[in-house]
Amino acid sequence: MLAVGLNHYLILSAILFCLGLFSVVTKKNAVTVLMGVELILNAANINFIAFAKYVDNDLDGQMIALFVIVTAAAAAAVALAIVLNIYQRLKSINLDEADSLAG
Amino acid sequence: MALSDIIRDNINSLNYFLPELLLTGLVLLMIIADLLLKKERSPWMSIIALIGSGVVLFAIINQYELGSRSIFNNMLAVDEFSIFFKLLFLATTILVIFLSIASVELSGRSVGEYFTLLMILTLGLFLMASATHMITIFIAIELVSIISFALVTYLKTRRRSSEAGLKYAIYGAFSSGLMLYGISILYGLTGTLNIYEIGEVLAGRDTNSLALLISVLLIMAGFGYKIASVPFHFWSPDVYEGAPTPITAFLSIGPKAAGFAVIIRFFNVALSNYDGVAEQWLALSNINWPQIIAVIAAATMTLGNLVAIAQDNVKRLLAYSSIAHAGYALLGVVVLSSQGVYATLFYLVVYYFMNLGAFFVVIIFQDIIGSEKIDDFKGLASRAPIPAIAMGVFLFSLTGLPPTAGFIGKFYLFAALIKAGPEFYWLAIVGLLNSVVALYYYARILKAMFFDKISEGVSPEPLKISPYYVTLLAVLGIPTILVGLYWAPLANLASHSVHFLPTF
Amino acid sequence: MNITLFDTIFYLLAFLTLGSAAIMVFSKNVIYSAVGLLFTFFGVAGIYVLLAADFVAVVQVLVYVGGILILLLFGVMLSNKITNIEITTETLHFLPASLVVIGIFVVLYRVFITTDWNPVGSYNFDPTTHEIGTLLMTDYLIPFEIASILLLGALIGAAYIARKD
Amino acid sequence: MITNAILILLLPLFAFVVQIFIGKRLPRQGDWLPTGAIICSFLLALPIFFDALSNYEAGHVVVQQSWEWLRFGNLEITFGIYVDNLTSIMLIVVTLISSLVHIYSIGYMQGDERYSRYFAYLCLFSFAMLGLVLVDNFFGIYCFWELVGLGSYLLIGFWFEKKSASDASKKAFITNRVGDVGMFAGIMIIFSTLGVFGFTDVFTKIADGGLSGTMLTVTGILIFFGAIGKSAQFPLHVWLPDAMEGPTPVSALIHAATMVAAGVYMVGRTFVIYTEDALLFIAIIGTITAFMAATIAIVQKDIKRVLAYSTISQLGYMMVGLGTGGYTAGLFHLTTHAFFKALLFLGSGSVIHAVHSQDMDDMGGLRKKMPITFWTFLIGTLALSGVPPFSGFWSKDAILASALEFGMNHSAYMWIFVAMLLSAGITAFYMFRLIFMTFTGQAKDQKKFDHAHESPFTMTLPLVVLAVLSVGTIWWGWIEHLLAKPELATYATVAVGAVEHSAEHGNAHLAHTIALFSSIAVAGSGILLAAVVYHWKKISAEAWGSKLKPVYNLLWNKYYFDEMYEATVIRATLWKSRIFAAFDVKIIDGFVNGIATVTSKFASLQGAIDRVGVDGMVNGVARVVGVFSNRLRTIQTGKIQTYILMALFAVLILFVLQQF
Repeated sequence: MLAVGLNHYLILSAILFCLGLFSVVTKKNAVTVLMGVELILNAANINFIAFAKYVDNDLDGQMIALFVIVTAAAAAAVALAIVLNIYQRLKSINLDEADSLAG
Repeated sequence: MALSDIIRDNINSLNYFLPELLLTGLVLLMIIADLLLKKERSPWMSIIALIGSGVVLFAIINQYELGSRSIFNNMLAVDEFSIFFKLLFLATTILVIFLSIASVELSGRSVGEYFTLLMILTLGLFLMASATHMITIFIAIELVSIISFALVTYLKTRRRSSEAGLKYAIYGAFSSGLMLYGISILYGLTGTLNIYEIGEVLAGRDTNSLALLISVLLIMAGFGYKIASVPFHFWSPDVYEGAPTPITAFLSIGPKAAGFAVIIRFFNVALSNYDGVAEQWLALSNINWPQIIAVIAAATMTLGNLVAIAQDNVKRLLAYSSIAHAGYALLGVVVLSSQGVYATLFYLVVYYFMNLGAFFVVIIFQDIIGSEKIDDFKGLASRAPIPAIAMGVFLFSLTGLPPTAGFIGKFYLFAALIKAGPEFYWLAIVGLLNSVVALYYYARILKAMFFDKISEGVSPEPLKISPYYVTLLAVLGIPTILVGLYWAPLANLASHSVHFLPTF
Repeated sequence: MNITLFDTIFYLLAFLTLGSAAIMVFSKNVIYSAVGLLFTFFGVAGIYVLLAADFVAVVQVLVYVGGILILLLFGVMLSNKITNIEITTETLHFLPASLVVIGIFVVLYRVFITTDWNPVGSYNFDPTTHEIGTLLMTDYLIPFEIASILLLGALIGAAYIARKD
Repeated sequence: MITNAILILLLPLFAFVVQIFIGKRLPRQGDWLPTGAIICSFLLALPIFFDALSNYEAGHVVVQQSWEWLRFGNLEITFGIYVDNLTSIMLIVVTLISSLVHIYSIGYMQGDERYSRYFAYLCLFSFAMLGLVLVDNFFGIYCFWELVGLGSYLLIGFWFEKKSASDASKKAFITNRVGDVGMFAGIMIIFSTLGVFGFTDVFTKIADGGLSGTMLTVTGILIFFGAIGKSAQFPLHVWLPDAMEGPTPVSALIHAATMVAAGVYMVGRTFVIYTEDALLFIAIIGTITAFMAATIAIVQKDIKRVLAYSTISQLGYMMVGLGTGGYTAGLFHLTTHAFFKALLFLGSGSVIHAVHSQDMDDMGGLRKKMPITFWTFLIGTLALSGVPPFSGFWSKDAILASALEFGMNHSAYMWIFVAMLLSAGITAFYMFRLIFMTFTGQAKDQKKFDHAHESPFTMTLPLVVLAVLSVGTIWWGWIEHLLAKPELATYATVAVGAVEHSAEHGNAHLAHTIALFSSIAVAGSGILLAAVVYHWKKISAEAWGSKLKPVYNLLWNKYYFDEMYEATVIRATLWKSRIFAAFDVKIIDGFVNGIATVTSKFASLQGAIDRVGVDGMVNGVARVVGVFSNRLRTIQTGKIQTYILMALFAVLILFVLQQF
């Protein structure tokens, strides 16, 4: 059980995934929420790379991980620009204060 | 495959990739033009975008003659299915450009970035429609999402727009994370990311259904977010309300239709086997995904319709109605027959006309009377008869009453559903009941416009509607009725477009 | 069963990753969270190395640590008055979130444990950089190009939104 | 003949298109154009009718032609025209009454600010109605069915400045839609099981056993739902009385002669698909409708509302006729009723035009002021009351006979006949109550009375024409030879075994005789009672009204149907929608708040973790309390994270659901 195999990586990724989800759902601060998203993406990447090694035995998984990192960077850039914009409107980046659109 | 073969394939593929290449060139051209012109409200950007779209249109139509092919080492497919969607997307973009030119909301903003981003978004939609590899699917969805975040926030000094952008960005990032996790599990199960190979592997091996189920559910979170289906719809009313109205109109059609393209391609290729004789796909035995989609479809239309009733902002009401329509369009996906896919494609085109039309009327009234509230729409029929009558046509069509296009669209969907057998009768009943509920809130808008007295303090003078608006209304309104009366050409196009790779 | 050096490194990295991720998640101070995230990224990079993904590990460090994390920190700084010591974040619906997330974890755990993944399991530790470079220019040419458009668009969008006008 | 049929359909459409766009700029605001078009349609319909009449056989088909319209998967939809004897009768009824209403409207609507628009709508409606009658398949009938609904929506709400009118139009539209959904479902079942739309094709396939048993019964009942809505049958009758808010000629056209008859026509057209059970269902619905509406009509004060309830009641009669197997009787009543009810409505319009009120308490003694209106109205009343030899007597008698015969064969359903007979008496009573209150006696409102005058020529001419027809359609023979009850078996292409003809002719003759005398008797006593109460005033209506207060209230409030719908359907829908709107707000909040107390222990545990954790050192214990109170307080709608949480929860639920 202690010898490291595929399942260890998967469970590591599952825990990371859940921590990310938890952060996304509970943190009020928009930046922390974005951090949580990065955790989720990292968890998925661990899966990809682990499967690339153990199941696929090819580089497909590593390739998608690379693209995930790139898109994560792009998404983070735009999302942070939006967060700063919200800060200028509301003087706060607490997500629960951005609730004028509702119902 | 030898390296040289792969490179040769890439080079050969360029020929099939012309529309996207042209679109990329257009984007670059627009960035340069924006730098050179740099004059606020210069009409040149929109003109360049329109001319460029025209050129791209020809390139797309030209693709019909090249025939179907998988290009760039099975990354993308050029087939009738993707061409159909590309045409739909380009038509959406062109119309949204026209709407944006007219929009008062957007005036005073620099238009360079706006149109550039719009064209990049269109490119992303093109890629979504033709992607056949999980990497291209993922990256195309991300492209569409990220650009949409920026466009939703475009009125950055307005609180509503900023807030909508924030919610959209957070929700989008979250759902693409879920989808990616789902893809990773699917990759683990099959050892490949190519959807054709995924299909082969899953068909050939008895995989753990539990793992497959969770992976499909997580992937559906990403796709469902794009089409705004319950329970991944929560962002859409807020975003639709806050975004600039032309962008709302775009979002309610472009990414939604693209989401349907991805859903149909993914589920039919990767998770089903095709039975050529019955013109029907068979879902994999170890996952009953049609059942999941059926539940989602039922919930989507019911929730969309019921919540729409309580709205008093027309834009928000249309947002909920757009949720409901995604539910209807899903009916065609559930049945797994080519008739079902065909009904969905048909419905999306119909939806294009009626929904864009309805949003356009909202833009017109918003610009003139400065409000989107139903109460402020009172008596508009006597002040502005042409937009009001056009709105009547669009709303009738959205309700699904003959002789409008919306009725025919719904008819195809229900026919496909009932033909699929008693398994989905319950879904048909849910759909029918929904169409009664829908009538109620659409009629509320009509009643306000046609039957209610003008509120006190509002001058009953006729509103000036420019000929430009009237032309656009005619462009959207006439097909809405025409398709309702004679839909054979459109039906032919749709049935022709059911063919996607691998061809059958 | 013997615990090899390899396994020990895994456990250390896993502990680093999860521990710092937990700090990131449960800390109320945003700066602490960012620091936690920094170590998480390093831990994950280490895991990549263990999984024979050296190039991805380098990219992870470069892009995540050098790019995204700095961006996030900028976000924190720009959205708070620096003089304000309490850069904190509060939490929302803690309990339902816990229940749902635990539910999801249970599901994932069960799935991962019970699934037969058909491992082929040959280990190769060849450097992957060369091969990835080739793949990017051949098989993955088109995603590579789309990514460039994506970055261009994100750049335009982010610059537009962030600039004052 | 085919050219005739097509022209009949296209002329009104053409007139509508021209009228809606440039009608206002035409001389006389273009009223002559739709009127001329519909009169031409009538003239074109005449040859078709005479062809049917001269051909002297039931089941004769005058015109049948269809064209491929579009392909639907691998089967084609044809769209065609089908004219048999039934259609030819309907064509005459629709075009004739529509022409008369057009002519009448020239006088009635004179000076209205949307005069030209009115004619456009009227023409659109006529087009839709003619299409409904002419079309040869279920798909087409549904399309025109909805178009008819649209036309009536526009016409009922024509004076939309009146809130009651716009409300009424909405009510009519939505109520109809409820029925239509059933019809749509029925058509869908037919299409999905049989794969065809054409009437003949469908009948053939059903006769060959393509659809049978319970499924066929269900299909029939579903299709009948459409008729329940459109023909204002119980329990969807509530829209029709409110629809009287429309201009009176519209009431005559839509709510007497054509649109409401569409349901009856449709049942007649698709008669062979109804199984015995489905027919019984139709008969029961018809009986309830007929009796209930007749009783409500007794207490109404608004002249048009009396007529509206009487229409509902008579539609119920027609359904009973069809449902009890009296196919010919039901459709005969449709024809005669169309004429005399249109006459009554137009006559009431003439009265309203004269006194500018719809309330019968404002009328009285109008006989001398408006002689033409009075005499024609009286003829219509006699016809409706079933007094021989007027047309209504013959058709109503035939329905009663059919109900009685049905009752004799199935003694459990004798009550249908009894209820119908009672309703016939009530009908005579309330119609003569109307006559006495309006035309005879003393004027109740002298000012209005002095102002009253006979209507212009364009309005009285249609009255006279219709009065002649109300007397003239008395001959029962012509319809009997035109319309014979169709048998499903005749459509069969393969032998399905001998069809049992269960008709017991022994009863038929007896039933006719009994029905004949009893209907005369009840009509006579109804009239007599009305005269005693309202003419000679031997019995005080008020006294009896207050003596029977509960009954009176029940009737006055129309059996509380509107209130019931308000309380159940409409409110429930609104309520449900509110719940869903609040879903974002409330559910998660409630979820959290509800278990908040239970979980305070967990909370302190979390607090402990925080304290020993990294940030526990940074933030004080006091802060933890604040965090929790804040958290519980601030979870509200519009929060993106609540959305995300719910989405995750839904994924979990979907997963668990799929497991089982």
